[in-house]
Amino acid sequence: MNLEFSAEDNAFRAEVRAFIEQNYPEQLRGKQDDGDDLTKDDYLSWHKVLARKGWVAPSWPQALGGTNWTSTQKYIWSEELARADALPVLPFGVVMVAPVIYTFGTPEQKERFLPKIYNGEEWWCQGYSEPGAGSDLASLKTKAERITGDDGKEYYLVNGQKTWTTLAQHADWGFFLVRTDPTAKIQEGISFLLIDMKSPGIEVRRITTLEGGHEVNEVWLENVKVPVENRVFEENKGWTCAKFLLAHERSGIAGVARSKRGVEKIREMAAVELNDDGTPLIQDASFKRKVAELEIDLTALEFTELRTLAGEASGKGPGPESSLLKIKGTEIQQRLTELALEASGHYSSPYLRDAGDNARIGPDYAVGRAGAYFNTRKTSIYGGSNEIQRNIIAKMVLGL
Amino acid sequence: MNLEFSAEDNAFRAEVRAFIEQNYPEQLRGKQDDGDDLTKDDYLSWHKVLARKGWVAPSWPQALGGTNWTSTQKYIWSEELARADALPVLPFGVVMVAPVIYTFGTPEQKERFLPKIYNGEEWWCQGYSEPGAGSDLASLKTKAERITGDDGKEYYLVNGQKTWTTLAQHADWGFFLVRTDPTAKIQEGISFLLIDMKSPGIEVRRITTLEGGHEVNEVWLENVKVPVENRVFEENKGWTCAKFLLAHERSGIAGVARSKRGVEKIREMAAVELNDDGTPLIQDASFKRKVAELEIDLTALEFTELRTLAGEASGKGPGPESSLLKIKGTEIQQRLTELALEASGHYSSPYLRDAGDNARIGPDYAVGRAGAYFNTRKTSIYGGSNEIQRNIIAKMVLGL
Amino acid sequence: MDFNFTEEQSMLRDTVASYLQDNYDFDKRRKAISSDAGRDPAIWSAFANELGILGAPFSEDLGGLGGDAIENMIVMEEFGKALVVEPYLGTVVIGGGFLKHSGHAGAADLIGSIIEGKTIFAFAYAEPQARYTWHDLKTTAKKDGAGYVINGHKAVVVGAPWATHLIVTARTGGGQREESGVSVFIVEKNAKGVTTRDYPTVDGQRASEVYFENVSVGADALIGAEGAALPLVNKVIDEATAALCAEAVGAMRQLHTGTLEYAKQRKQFGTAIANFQVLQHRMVDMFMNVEQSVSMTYMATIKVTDDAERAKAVSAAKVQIGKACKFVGQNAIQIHGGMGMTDELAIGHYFKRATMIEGLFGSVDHHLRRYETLSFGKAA
Amino acid sequence: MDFNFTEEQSMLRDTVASYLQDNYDFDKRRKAISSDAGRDPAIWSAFANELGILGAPFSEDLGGLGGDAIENMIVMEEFGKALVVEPYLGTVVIGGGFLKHSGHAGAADLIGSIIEGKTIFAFAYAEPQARYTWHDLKTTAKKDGAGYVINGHKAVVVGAPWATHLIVTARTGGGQREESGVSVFIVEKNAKGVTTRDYPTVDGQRASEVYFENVSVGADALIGAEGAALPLVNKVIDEATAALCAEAVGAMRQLHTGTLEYAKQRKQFGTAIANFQVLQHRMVDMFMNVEQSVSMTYMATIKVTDDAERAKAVSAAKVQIGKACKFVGQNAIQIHGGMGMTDELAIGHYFKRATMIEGLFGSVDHHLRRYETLSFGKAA
Repeated sequence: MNLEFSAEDNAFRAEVRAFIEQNYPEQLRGKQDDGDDLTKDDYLSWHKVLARKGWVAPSWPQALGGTNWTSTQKYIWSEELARADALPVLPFGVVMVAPVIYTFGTPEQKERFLPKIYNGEEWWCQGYSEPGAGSDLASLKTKAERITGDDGKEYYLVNGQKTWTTLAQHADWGFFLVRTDPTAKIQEGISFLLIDMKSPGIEVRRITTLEGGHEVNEVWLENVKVPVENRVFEENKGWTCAKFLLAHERSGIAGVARSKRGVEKIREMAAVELNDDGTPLIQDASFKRKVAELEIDLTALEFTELRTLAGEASGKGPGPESSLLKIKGTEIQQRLTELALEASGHYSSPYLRDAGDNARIGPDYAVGRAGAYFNTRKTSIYGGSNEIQRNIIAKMVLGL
Repeated sequence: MNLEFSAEDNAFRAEVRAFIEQNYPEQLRGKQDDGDDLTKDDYLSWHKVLARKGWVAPSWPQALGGTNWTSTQKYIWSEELARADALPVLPFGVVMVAPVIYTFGTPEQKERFLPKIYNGEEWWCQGYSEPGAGSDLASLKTKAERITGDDGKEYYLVNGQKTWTTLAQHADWGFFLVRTDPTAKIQEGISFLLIDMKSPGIEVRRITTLEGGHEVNEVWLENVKVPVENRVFEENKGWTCAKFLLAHERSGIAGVARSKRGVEKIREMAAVELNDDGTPLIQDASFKRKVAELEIDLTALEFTELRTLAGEASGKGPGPESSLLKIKGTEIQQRLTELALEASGHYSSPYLRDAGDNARIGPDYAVGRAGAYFNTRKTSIYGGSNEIQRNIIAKMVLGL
Repeated sequence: MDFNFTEEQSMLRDTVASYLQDNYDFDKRRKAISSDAGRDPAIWSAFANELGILGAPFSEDLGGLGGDAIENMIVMEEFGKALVVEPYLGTVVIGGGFLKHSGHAGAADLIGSIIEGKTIFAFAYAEPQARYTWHDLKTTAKKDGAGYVINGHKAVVVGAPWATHLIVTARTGGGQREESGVSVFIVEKNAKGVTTRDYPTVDGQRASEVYFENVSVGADALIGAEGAALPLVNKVIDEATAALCAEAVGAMRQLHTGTLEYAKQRKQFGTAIANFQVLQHRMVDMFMNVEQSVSMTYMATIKVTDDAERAKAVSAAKVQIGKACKFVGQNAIQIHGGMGMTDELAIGHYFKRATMIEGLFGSVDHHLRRYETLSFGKAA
Repeated sequence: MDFNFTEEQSMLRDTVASYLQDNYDFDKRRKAISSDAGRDPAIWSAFANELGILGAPFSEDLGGLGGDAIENMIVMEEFGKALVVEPYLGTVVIGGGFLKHSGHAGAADLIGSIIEGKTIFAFAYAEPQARYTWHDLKTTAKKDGAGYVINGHKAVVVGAPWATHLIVTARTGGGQREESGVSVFIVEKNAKGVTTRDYPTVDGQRASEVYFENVSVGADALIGAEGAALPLVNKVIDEATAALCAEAVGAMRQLHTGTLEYAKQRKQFGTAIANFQVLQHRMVDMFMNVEQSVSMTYMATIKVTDDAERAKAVSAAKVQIGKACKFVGQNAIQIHGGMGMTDELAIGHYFKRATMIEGLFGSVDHHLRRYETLSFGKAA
C-alpha cells in the first residue's frame, strides 16, 4: 500500500494545470459564477479547445482519440479540472453514447458519429426517462414499430414521450431507449436508437426547474421515422447497451475532485463573510465543525473511491459498490450547497438569475447560492434515486 | 391558551415536594446512583410509604384509592418525582393489571387483588412477550386448555414460554395473555389470565442483560393449573383487555419529567468534569451545543405531550399520536445516556456493578454511566419497537 | 394550562382559510407574483375591508379585533399554507408591533391606517456587513435641529417595493456593534434622499436594497427611546420570529400533506410509492417534525408576551422550526422525485419559502447560540 | 498509488484469522475473561511461539517480521473480529512503538522479549483530572542522583493487571498542562512503591488504577528525551489510535454481518425481518459506515508513518470510526431487538467494545477539535 505520486505523475499534473490556465475560455467563468444558464456556444467553446488538444475523450480507445492515460493520470485530470472550476465536458456524447457506438455499433455508425462527437460538431442528448417511470427505467412505454417507408426503406415509427432530457434544447442527435416488442418481458423487447433531433414529429418542451433554470426538457415523439440503420446492436437487445452504459463510466460518480474544490470555496467565502460578532464565519465553532465534518466525510469517500479504482485495476469490475459512491457523493454535494447557502446570510435571497453581471446584489460569493442549493436537490433523485441505490446495495451486496 | 399554574397548583407542588423530601427512603439513593440491582424490599419500601400516604395509585377511581387529582396535579406529581430522582412506582400492578381488573374483573377479583396491589403486598409481573414474537405481540403461542381438575373444578392447563418478563424473580402474581382457541384468527382466541407465580410448573429463569443486570426473565409454564375464575373478562376476548391496557396509561410515556432531570444531571456532571484544556466540559462549544439541542427537543416533546393531554381532556382519546411521544421520548432518553457516557471520559470504563459503595472508581458522576447507556438501548426496542411505532403512525395517522 | 382557541380565534382561522381557498390558489398566486407589482393589491384590500384581519392583533379601541400574538399566529399559519406574499408580517406584526410598544404619539393614527389597508410597512434592519446582530449598524441618524438626518444602506428589505413607510434602525450614537446608541425611525418611503433598488427574491417575494442619503426626518419620526431602542427592536423581532414560525408551520403542513397525497397516487415498480416502508417512515418523521414545530410555535407564541421568557422561548422555537423546514422541505422534494424539481408544481415553491424561513431573523446556529447564552450564560 | 497487500501481509492475516477461528471462539473468550486472570495466557504464548505475530511490526534484525503499521492493522482487525482481549495494543503497538522510536539502549533486548511473549506492557498515561490532553500530568518524576523518583496516580491503565512493565508518562518539569517537561519511563510493575487496584472493564478487559509512591528508577528507565518526550508520546498514541481503528473495523464487520445473518433468519409478522425495507436500508447504512471506516483506517495507517501528515490523518480516521462505532453498534442492537440486549449473544459484547473504542484515545469531539486546529489553525 502506498499513496505516492511518481515524478511523471507530478509532471503531468503541471502540464495539465498550465494548459487549463492558458486555455480556459474567459467568458465562461462569469456566467458559471452567476449560476446563469449557459448557451450552446458557451459549452462548445471549451469542448473544442479540448478536442484540438486531443484531451476531450481520455477514456476512448487510443485509435479513436483516447489519451491512453493511466488511472492515476485520469484522477489527476479530474482533480485539475475541478481545481480550476472548469466545466466538465458534457457526458451525453463523449462519455455515454460514444462507448456504446464503438462497442456495439456498425462500422458505418462509428464512422458517421464518432468524429463529430469528438469535435463537438454534433450535440447529443439522452432519451431514457419517461413520465411516470422515474427510477424504474425499464418500465418505458415509448414504442417503435417497423414500417416500410414510401422510399422502400425500413424505418422505425417512434411514438411516445421522454422527460428530464438534459439540454435537449441544443441537441442535434439523441440516443433513445424504445420498446420494439410490447409483448416481451419488461427488460426485453427494448431497442437502442439514434435519432436525429431535427426529424419531423419531434418536439422539445422546456421544463423550468425550481431555481428557474432551463436544463431539462420533455421530448415528445409523434410518428418519428427513424432509419433502421440507426439502431445500435440487435433489435430487442437495447437493454444490453443500456446496462453497459450504466456500468461503463462510473469513475467520477463520487464527484470527489469537484467537492474538494467546493470545500475550498466554502472556506474562502466563510473567511470573508462575517459572523454575528464581526469575526469571520469560518471561526464560528459550529460552522467550522460542519466544514470539518464534511472534509472528513469527503476524505472517507475519496479513499473509498481509490479502493474501488484499485479493485477495478486488479480486475474486479465496477460493481454495485458504486452505489455507495453515488449516495455519499451526492450527499456531500448537497451539504456543500447547504453550507454555502447558510454562509450567504441575507444575500441568499435576491433572485437575479440570467439578469447579467450588472444585476448582482450583495457579495459575489452569495450570488446564485440559493439556486445552486435548490438545483442540487436533484442529485439524490436522478441517475437512480438514493433510495434505489440503497435497494441495489441491499440486494446485490448484502444479499437481502 | 395559557401556561399558568394556579395558586392551588403551586401549593400542591410544595406539599408534594416536601413529602418526598421527608419520606424518600435513604438506602435507595445510593444503589440507584451506583446503577446496582435493587432488591424487592428496596422497591417496596417506597411503594409502602406512598400507599400509607394514599398516593400510590393516583389514577385509580377515588373509591378504590385514587387521588382524584387534576391532570395538572398529575403532571406536577410526575415532575416532582423526577426532580427528586425518586423511583416511580412499578407499573405492573398499580398501572397495568389493576385498571384491567377494576374495569373488566368480577367483584370477587376486585376484592381479592386490588387492596394487595395497592398496599404492595403482592408483586405483579406481565406475561405478554414470547420468544420469537417480539413486537408482534398477537402471534403468541402459549396455550391454555380447559380441563376439569381432580377436585371437580374447572381449570386452564397452561403450557408455553414467556420472555422479557420484568422483575418476575420477585413476583407473586402474573397477568398472562394465553391462547384459548388455537383455531381462531390471530388476535382472537386469546384470554387474559391471572396466574399465581408460585403455581407448580412455573419456572423463572434469569436473563442477564448487556450491562450485567437482572431485570428481565424467561417464564416457563409447564402444565400450570389456573382456576377458571382467574380469567379476566370473557374467554377468547383477552385482546380487548390487552388493547385497553396498552391505551390506558399513556401519560408519562414520553418521560418528560425524568428527562428534564436527566438534562440537569448532565449539566451538573459537565460542570465538574474538565475538558482537554482544563475548563469545565459544559463550556465546550460542541458539548454545550448537544445539551442545548437536547433541551430544545425536550421542550418540543413537553409541549407536544401537553397538547396531547389537552386533547384528551377535551374528549379526544389518547390516539396513535402517543407513538410520537414514545419515539421522541425514548430517543431523548438514549441521547441523555450518550452524553453522560461521553462526559465520563476514561472513567466510563470500570465495571463494578453490584460491588457495593466501596468499589467506586473515578468520580461519582461517572459510576454506572456505561451500564445505563447499554441498558437504555432497550427503550427503543420494548413496548413496540420504534420501527413498529412508526408503522403505527404511518397506518393510523397518515393513512398509509 | 390551556391549549384551546377561543371561539373568536377559531372564527378568525376559518375566515382567513376560506377566503384564501377561494381567492388565492396556486395559479392566482403565481399570476400575482409574476406581475410587475409582484402582488395583488386587491387581496390586501380584501384583508382590510372584507375580512378585517389587518386589525387582528390590535386593541378594540384602536379599531382592531382585540387580539395579540395568538391572532398573528393564526393568520400567519394560514398565510403559510397558501404561500401568501402580502406584507402582513412587515406591516401588521412588525410595523404594528413597534407602534403598539413604543407609545409613539402617532401610533393610534398609523395603526388605524394599517387596519384600513392604507399604510404598508417594510422593516429596514439588515445591513450588508452584518449578519444576525441587530445592533451591528453603520446607518446613522444625526441630530439636526429638532429632527435627524439619516444616511446608510439597508440590505434585503423585504416588502420595501410595496411599502408606504419604512421602519429603519440607525445609530444615534455608539460604535458599529455597540448595544447602546440604537434608535428606530419611521421614514416615508417617498422621502427625499431615499432610493431603492428593487428585485424579486427566490421565494416569490419582492425586496429592495434601500439607500438613505441625507434623509431629513422630524423629531416625530423617532419611535422608542433615542439611543436605547435595542430592547424594543429585539422584542419586535422576537414577535416577528414567532409569527414566522407560524407561517413555517403552515408551509410545512402543506409540504407534508402534499407529499402524502403524491406518494399515494404515484406508482413505481407497479405499486404506489406510499407503500414503500422507507418512504412511509420518512413521512412519519416529517409528520413528527411538523407536530413538534406546532408545539414549539404554540410555546413561543404564548411566551412571547412575557419579557422574562420571550427570548429563550423564541430562539428555541426558531431552532426547531429551522431544522424542521430543512428536513420536511428536502424530503418533500425527494419523495416527489423529478416532479419536485419543477417550477410547475406548488411543492417546490413551498420548499423555497421554507428554505428562506430557515435563515430569516437568524439561522439555526444563531438561535442555538442565543439560546445557549440564555440557558448557560456567556462562555468564560 | 497502491492499495494491495503483499503476499506476506495476506499470509499474516490468514494465519491470525485461522488461529483465532480455531482457538478463540465466543465461548472460549467468555471463559477466559470471566476467569480470575481475565485472559488465557496460553493464547499469548501461542501468538509468540506458534504464530510469531508478536514480532509483526519489528525489523528482522530484532527478530521481527519486518513489518510496520500495516502489519499492526492486519493483526488488530482480526483481533477486533474475535474480540481478543490479549494485550497486543499495549505491548506490541505501544510498548514496541516507544522502544522502536526512542533509540533506547535496552530497546533491542526488550523487543526481543516482547517477541518471545515474555514482556507485557501496559501504558499508564491517563490521569484522573485529565481528559484527552496527554500532557495534562500531575505525576512527577524527580531527579534523584542518576535516576528518578516517581509519584502519582494513573487512571484506567488497561492491561495493567497482566503487565510485567508499565510505560509511564510523568513530569520532570513544567506545569500541569505545559507541553514541555514531559518524560516517559519504563517501570517494572513489581517495583517497590507501585501499587494497583485492579478491576474489570465493561468491555471485558482488565484495568487498574496505578499508584506510584516514591518509586525509584534508574537513569535507564527513561525513554526518549527528558522533558521533551511529548512528540514521542503523541506519535505512539497516534500509531495506537490507527491500530485501534483497525480493531474497530474488525468489530464493526462482525456487528454488521451478525446483524445481516440475524435479520435473515429472524421472523416477525410472518416474514424474515430482513425483508422490511426500513431495516434493509439501515443495514445498507451500516455497510457504508463500515466501508468508509475501512477506507479511513487504510488512509491513517499509510499516513501514520509520515510525521507531516500523521496527526490530521489519524484524527480524521478516529472521527469516522467513532461515529461509525456508534451507528453500527446501536443499530446492530436495535435490529437484534430483545436478543441484542442479552449478555448471552456475542453481538452485545461487540457493541460494548465498539462503544468503548469511541472514547479511547480521544472522543469524536476531541479529534474533531484536533483536526480543526490542524486544518484551520487555532481560533483567533
